Amino acid sequence: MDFDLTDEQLQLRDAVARWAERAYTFERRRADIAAGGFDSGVWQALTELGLTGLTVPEVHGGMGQGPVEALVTLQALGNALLLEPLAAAWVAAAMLQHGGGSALQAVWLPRLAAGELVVPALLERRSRHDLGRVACQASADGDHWRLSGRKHVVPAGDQAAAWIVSARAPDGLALFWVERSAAGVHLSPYPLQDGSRAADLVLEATPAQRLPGNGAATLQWGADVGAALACAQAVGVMERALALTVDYLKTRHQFGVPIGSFQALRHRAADMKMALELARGMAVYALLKLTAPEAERRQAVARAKVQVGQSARFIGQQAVQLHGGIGVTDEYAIGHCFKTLTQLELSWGDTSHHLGIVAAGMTEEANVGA
Amino acid sequence: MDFDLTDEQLQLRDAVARWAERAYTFERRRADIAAGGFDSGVWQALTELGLTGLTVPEVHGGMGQGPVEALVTLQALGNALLLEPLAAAWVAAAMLQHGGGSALQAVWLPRLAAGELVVPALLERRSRHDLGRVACQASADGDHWRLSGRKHVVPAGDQAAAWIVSARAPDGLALFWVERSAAGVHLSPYPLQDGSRAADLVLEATPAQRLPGNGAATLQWGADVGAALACAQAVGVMERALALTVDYLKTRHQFGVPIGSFQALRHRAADMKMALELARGMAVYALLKLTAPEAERRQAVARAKVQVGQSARFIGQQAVQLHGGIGVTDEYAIGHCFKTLTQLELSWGDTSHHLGIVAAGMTEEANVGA
Amino acid sequence: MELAFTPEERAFRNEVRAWIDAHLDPALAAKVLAGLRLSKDEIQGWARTLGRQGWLAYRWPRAFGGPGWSPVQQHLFDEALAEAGAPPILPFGPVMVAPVIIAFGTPEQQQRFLPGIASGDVWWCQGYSEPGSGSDLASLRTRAERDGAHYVVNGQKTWTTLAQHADWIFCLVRTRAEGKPQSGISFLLIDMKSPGVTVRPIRLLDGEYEVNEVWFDNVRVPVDNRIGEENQGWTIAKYLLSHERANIADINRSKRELKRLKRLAQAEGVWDDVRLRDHIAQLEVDIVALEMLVLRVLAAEKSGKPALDIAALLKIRGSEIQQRLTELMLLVAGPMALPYLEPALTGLPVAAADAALAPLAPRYFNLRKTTIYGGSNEIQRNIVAQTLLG
Amino acid sequence: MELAFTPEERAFRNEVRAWIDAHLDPALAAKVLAGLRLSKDEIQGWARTLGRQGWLAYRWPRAFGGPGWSPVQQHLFDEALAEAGAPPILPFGPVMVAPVIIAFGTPEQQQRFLPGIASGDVWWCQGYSEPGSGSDLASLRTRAERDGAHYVVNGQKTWTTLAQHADWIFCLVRTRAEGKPQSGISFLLIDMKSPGVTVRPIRLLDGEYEVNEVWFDNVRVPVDNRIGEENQGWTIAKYLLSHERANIADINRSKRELKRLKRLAQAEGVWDDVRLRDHIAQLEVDIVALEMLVLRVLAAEKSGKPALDIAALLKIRGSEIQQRLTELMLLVAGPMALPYLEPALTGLPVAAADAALAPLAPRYFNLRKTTIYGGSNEIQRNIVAQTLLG
Repeated sequence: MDFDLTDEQLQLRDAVARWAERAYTFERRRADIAAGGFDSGVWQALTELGLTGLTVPEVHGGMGQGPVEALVTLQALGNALLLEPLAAAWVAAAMLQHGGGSALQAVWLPRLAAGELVVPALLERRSRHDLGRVACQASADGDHWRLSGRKHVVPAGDQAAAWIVSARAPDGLALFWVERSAAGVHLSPYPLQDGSRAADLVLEATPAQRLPGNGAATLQWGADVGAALACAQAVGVMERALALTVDYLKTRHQFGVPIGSFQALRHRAADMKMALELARGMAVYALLKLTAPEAERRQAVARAKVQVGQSARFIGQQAVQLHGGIGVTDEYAIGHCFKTLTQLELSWGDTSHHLGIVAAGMTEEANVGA
Repeated sequence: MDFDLTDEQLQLRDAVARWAERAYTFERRRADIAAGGFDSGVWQALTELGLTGLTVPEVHGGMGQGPVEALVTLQALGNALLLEPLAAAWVAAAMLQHGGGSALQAVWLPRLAAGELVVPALLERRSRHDLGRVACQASADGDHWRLSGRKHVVPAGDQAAAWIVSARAPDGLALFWVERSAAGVHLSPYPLQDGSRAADLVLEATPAQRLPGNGAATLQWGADVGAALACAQAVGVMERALALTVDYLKTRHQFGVPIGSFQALRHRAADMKMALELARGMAVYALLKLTAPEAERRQAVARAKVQVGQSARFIGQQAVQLHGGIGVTDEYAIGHCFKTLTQLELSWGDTSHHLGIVAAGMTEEANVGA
Repeated sequence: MELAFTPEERAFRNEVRAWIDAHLDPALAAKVLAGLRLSKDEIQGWARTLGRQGWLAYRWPRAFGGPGWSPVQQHLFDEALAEAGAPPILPFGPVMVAPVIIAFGTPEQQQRFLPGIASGDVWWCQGYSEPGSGSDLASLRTRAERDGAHYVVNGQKTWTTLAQHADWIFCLVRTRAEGKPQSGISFLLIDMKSPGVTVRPIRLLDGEYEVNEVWFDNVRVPVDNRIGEENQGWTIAKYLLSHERANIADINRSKRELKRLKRLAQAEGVWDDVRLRDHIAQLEVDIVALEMLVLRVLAAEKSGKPALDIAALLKIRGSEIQQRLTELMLLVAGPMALPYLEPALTGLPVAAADAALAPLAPRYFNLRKTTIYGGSNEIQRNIVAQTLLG
Repeated sequence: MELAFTPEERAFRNEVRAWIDAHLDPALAAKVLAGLRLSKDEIQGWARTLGRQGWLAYRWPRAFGGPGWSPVQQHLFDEALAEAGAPPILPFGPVMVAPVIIAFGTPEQQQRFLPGIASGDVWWCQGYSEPGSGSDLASLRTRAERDGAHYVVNGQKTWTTLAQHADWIFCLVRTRAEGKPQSGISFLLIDMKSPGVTVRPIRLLDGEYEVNEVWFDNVRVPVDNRIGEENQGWTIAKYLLSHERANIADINRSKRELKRLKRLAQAEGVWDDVRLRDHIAQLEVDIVALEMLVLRVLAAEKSGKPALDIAALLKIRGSEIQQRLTELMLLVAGPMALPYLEPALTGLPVAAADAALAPLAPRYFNLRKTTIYGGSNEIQRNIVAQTLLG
């Protein structure tokens, strides 16, 4: 049992944080939102830092790093309120490595490491938090497949070179690799609530390549990785939100004193600290449990997403409340923290959804160690 | 729409409150607990005040009063932490009037008004909050019935002259009048958590008289009356708990100042006040809705019991917390308020049970007026 | 005790409902019920419709042109408007400044200002908060210096709701620097077209422009525009706060929004999801309990014994429930509520995602204001504690 | 980063488990696991069993007779004891006063007092709180006046846990009236058999006698019984507070109680009740999250960087979870937990109701203390806020 970071991990974290502080300022981020929510210059910088290939094996040109490196990176980028879909790209990479087969992997893993964007396109109008509810149809057409259906909220969907798409094949749920250049692809981009970019993806008899692995298992793997990464990112955002709030409580004066001298507000700040530390521990837990057997992994990720979701909502709401009026403006960072936390809570299964998983999978044991 | 009390109602409330203040002191109550939790002198006094017959029609020797009178009386007695089962006796009276038939009513309603104790005996080992789960068996024996089974937590059960007992007859759930003198009655008395008296009632082929009304309907009526009365009583206890807490916050000094000057504790007191006022309104609501059609009545009572249960738990726990050490002793009234509130929350269906009823019966409308 | 309204009150409500039915554009009501953004014209058009009927001044005494309704009738009117999906009545004119002018204004001021408020023709906004004076309102620094028959006003107000549309603003200004902060404040009406007034809309986190910063740079305001005596402003502000109380819980809108939440849950196929349904059931209980609190306050006013100690509770609970409603709608909609579809927020068509869900997240974000404005809930808890503990 | 314990740590745990298995009377464990009241003999008997193995002093340095275990080993020992249903180790001797004697005592004092603590033969209690000094401990008024080689102690302590069984008490007493309150306090060991010591057990709301009032009436205490310098008591108290931290969250007992809650839900037929199951699931999440917090603190101690800022969080969250466990057990049991069956609380047979459910409500009542004692959770939040905001 050990929660120390190695020197390499510390260096990675600091390098990412330094880049964010220098290059990803609140002003640049604001300009990025106005320009549509995806900045190819930022993506290029992330690529140069090695982050697009962080989890790609070295043999495929990546950095071959694991969950802890992903955790510290996303925490730092969450702190900076990163708009670009690095986490989604990592989920795609994880799914490709899990069920993509060697041919697709050989072609695409190096491209991912080199900064080409591939994202999962899984959400449908009726799926809510259950990604197994898929209406998109897949039919065999010779040795490839054709997909028809509509996917929503695909992260930076119109910027991607390919998508991993879930669809219903005659033999059950399956995953498909769809390239940007394929016929019958229609994209409608829009911003999300946090200012990042997404798109609807409409497929009309679009040619696609089926991932050879078990579709349901790879989908579950992707969902668990996605939820765990959302936890990591949310912890970074919460750190930012608490830091901003503490600063505000110290500097804002009313009735002749800093408002941070009022006990009711002080206790609220203490409760926010509690929420942050509980979430921080559970983000670590989720990431470290990603390598556990599927049932254990799923239960652990669900537990973590419940705690992180609850902490995120509490911290987001209270951070705004303690800021008062400026908390609800677009002009201060705190409102953006709140919106980002809200979005992360609703992504990859919300709190209620994951509590359902915990309840359904509950056994007599609840240990985390050993 | 009008929430004023009439002069008569005000007089009743004041008379009850005056009696409690004079005759039902904390010291007497403590002695009553030590003596087993039922004081026949207190019961006699309640009878003389007309309270045992409060809801009995005048033609049967009662006061013929309605829900509002019951409300103000129980609120005052709740405030005094009354141990004796006046509310349970009223439930029995209500059930007798609802489904007891004229013969039983003619004999027993005058006796109730005169202070004979009859209580419902409905709870079984597996019923939890669902009084329809009845294992007690009833079999016809000529023109009367015989009951076999065990009832738990019967209020002052060993002090009663008769019980209204639920049992399963060949044609379904039915209610029975069982007299103390009947054969095959076994009683095991014990105190409850709040210090009041209760008993297990074991019936072995005990002769009983079947109530002619629809058993399920009368049982539901009794359950709704019981829950509404529990709400009224709980509001009285909560008033006491808040008053004691406010006093304590004003008088207890730490760090050289009254602890009621600390904002975190002040806000807690404000939240307790909120909980009390929400509960107070819902107790009124429940009592006034007792005359509504069954479905509406049931939904209203459930809503009220949810709010009152939540308020009771919050106020009880916080009152103890704000008292610190002396809050957990037997020597101060506040701990008794807490225990009584806990008991009331668990009686006639707990918060979770009633939330289930609200959820199941929910429609698009949620108005209370008109 | 009696829960039901009287037959007369119910008849009144039916009349009001029928009138609204005849006068409210269904398309506009649909926008309101869908939670869409309204234009200035939509809000003011409806105000003028009410004004023509004499109902915009529905809380005024009959002597000043009000309909002379009882508190219960006012409540039933609010309820009928809310359930029909009428655009909100902006309170700044008819509910806030008008009672002040009625109570403290001269007959000339009353004749000059009240008709434009009652007709809905003049748009008012409120100039109280300043960048350094939020919860601590008495510390405000915008100063008005006497110069003959004028005050010269300099300073800045903020969080000024819809000032970008306003014709007039009522302000608290400092007219004396000495003494207790509360004792040097006056209540001034200022024409927004006066030279030196600058308005900057503030973008809120839902992307909407709803509040503003307002600067006063040597703005000349006739002394005749002062309501009440010089330095009496704090008394007037407190009077207004107690007057604002009536509909503070916003119960009628919350009742309507609860229905909307339930319809949404049905439409999204989660009406039978146990967890969400429990959350909705809990909120239904909360709303009924709040309504009982509101009705008790109304009944107390009816019998001439205003339940002042409950007002702060109404604000706290009412605002928490408003927020929870938007939170639950967002949770019911789930990730499909994440697209930020600007055109859909005003009812324009969009190609992607689902336009009907578009207002939910912005509304959730926007409503965080309810526990902050009008005296934050922390300030309200201070007030409740004060009545309990001194 | 690594969640799993090392193979050596797991081997250690297995050894401890095997030893407990061989030494703990199953009937006694069953009482503990059923939440029954334990007698003095049952508690002390087990302490002596541990003492004979050298494990009652399990947190002491090896030089003073401790086993020299790492923080992780201490945690695993706690865990093994909790899960086996061992009676609690009362902390007053081995966990509280012993580290003080080790850190501040003279060699003579160490030789005199430590063996009796390590063996479990001497029962200690803690004399800190006074009727007027709870959260504000430094205001304590029990005074010790020097009279030659003795102090003469007068005053009153309260909330003194299990003082009715105690042989010795360690006290904070006032040895100087002047100056800051903190600077006039000394740390004194007092033999409970001294003339002038009176103990009055206080009945708690669960009917149990667990705490006491202790009066000192001209009690003569040898100066040799003072630990540390005169007026150094506050420093010692603060040292002890930081030492008390380790198991403050009581995570291992909560993990065991969660299992008990689940078994109870199964036995009561509500394991598939959606609402109760959700509450249990939420508590499981809460407990895992608390365990992660505890493990982080342990890991930090292991790498020599104690995470001091987390200690107050452990106390707050740990106590809330302990309370919630008892609350949920009561809710699972429902109205059948209402009978107060005194004999059943110590395992004696009762004719009525259901004896197995009897301890649940008293335990719920009793555990309200956890957010009050050891520095109330309000005080703990003050501490957390202080580290954040100064």
